Amino acid sequence: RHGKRHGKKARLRCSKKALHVNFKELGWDDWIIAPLEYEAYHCEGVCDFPLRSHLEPTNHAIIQTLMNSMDPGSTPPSCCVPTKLTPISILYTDAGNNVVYKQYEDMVVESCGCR
Amino acid sequence: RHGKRHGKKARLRCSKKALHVNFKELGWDDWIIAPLEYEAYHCEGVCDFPLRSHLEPTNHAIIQTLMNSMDPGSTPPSCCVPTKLTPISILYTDAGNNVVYKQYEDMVVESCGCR
Amino acid sequence: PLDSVLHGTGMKTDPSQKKQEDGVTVAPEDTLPFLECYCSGHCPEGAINNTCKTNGHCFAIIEEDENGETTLASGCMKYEGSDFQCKDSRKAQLRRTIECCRTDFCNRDLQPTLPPPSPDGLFDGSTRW
Repeated sequence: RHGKRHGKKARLRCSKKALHVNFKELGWDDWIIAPLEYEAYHCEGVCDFPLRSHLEPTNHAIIQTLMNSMDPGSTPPSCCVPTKLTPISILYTDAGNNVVYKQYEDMVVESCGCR
Repeated sequence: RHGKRHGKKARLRCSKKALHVNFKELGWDDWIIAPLEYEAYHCEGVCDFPLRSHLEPTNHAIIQTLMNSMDPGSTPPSCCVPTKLTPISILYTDAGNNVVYKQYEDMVVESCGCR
Repeated sequence: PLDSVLHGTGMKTDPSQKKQEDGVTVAPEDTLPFLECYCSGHCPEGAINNTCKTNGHCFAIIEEDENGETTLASGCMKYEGSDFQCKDSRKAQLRRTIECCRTDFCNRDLQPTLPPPSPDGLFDGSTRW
């Protein structure tokens, strides 16, 4: 039976997870006007052999994953990180008390991969 | 005193470490002619606040690091991964028994960062 | 486009975004002069005389770890994200204060102080520019 693990929880493989960012909770509602919260997502999970194509592994990540499977103690696995990110725009008050609308790059995870 | 920790080993921050790859040990000397080993390096260490400029953090990595410092249990830290990689060329015998000299991209870590 | 709408309401797009003659907006971080800062605690590989370079800010940070040990460290912070890192979060679990500045080696003499522990265990970290 493909992919079924006998009773043991299947190890969580590298994938995109929720990460809700609340600027008010960060204490930034004294300078950020809007948005006061947004969904940033984050990447989490195991990068194990073989690294699937949707994880867009580099050759180095593939070699490191092989070395880790040979000797986990000496080489860490490759890491699950964002591979594509998108911007959001934020309306805020700057140090000179001007209201500014600025696009912040790389704020939202689009996809995750092993690097 | 700047940067001094009183006696305790400073936490290992994200940096480039050695990773010596031996194709013979991987059992690949049956198709790889040369090189039979090379230094690939790997990235390892903590990505903690504030993320220094040489770690080239994305805005998302900075936000995630801040969320982790607010609640380590709910948000993992950003991860120390290669940010610049370089190729190596390999001489090998292909399936048709031809000798081929090919450049493999992203085989050697040039620099590490937090993502 | 959005810019002209915003102009109409007295709001500005990011002032540091410079428009070249041919109308191409130059990303702010590409036009910023490089700064030299004092670094300790975690300097970049190959740093000479505890010096690092950045297009963003120099910083100094004092932080207390889980065992109550304090460390003062300093270094370079990239322009991108410095809005967030220099503001830090008052809700960080460990007590810390970061200070940022933008002239050569301005962080050498910064002496940030730890925020007072707040009663509910969360620290009212303060940040200063």
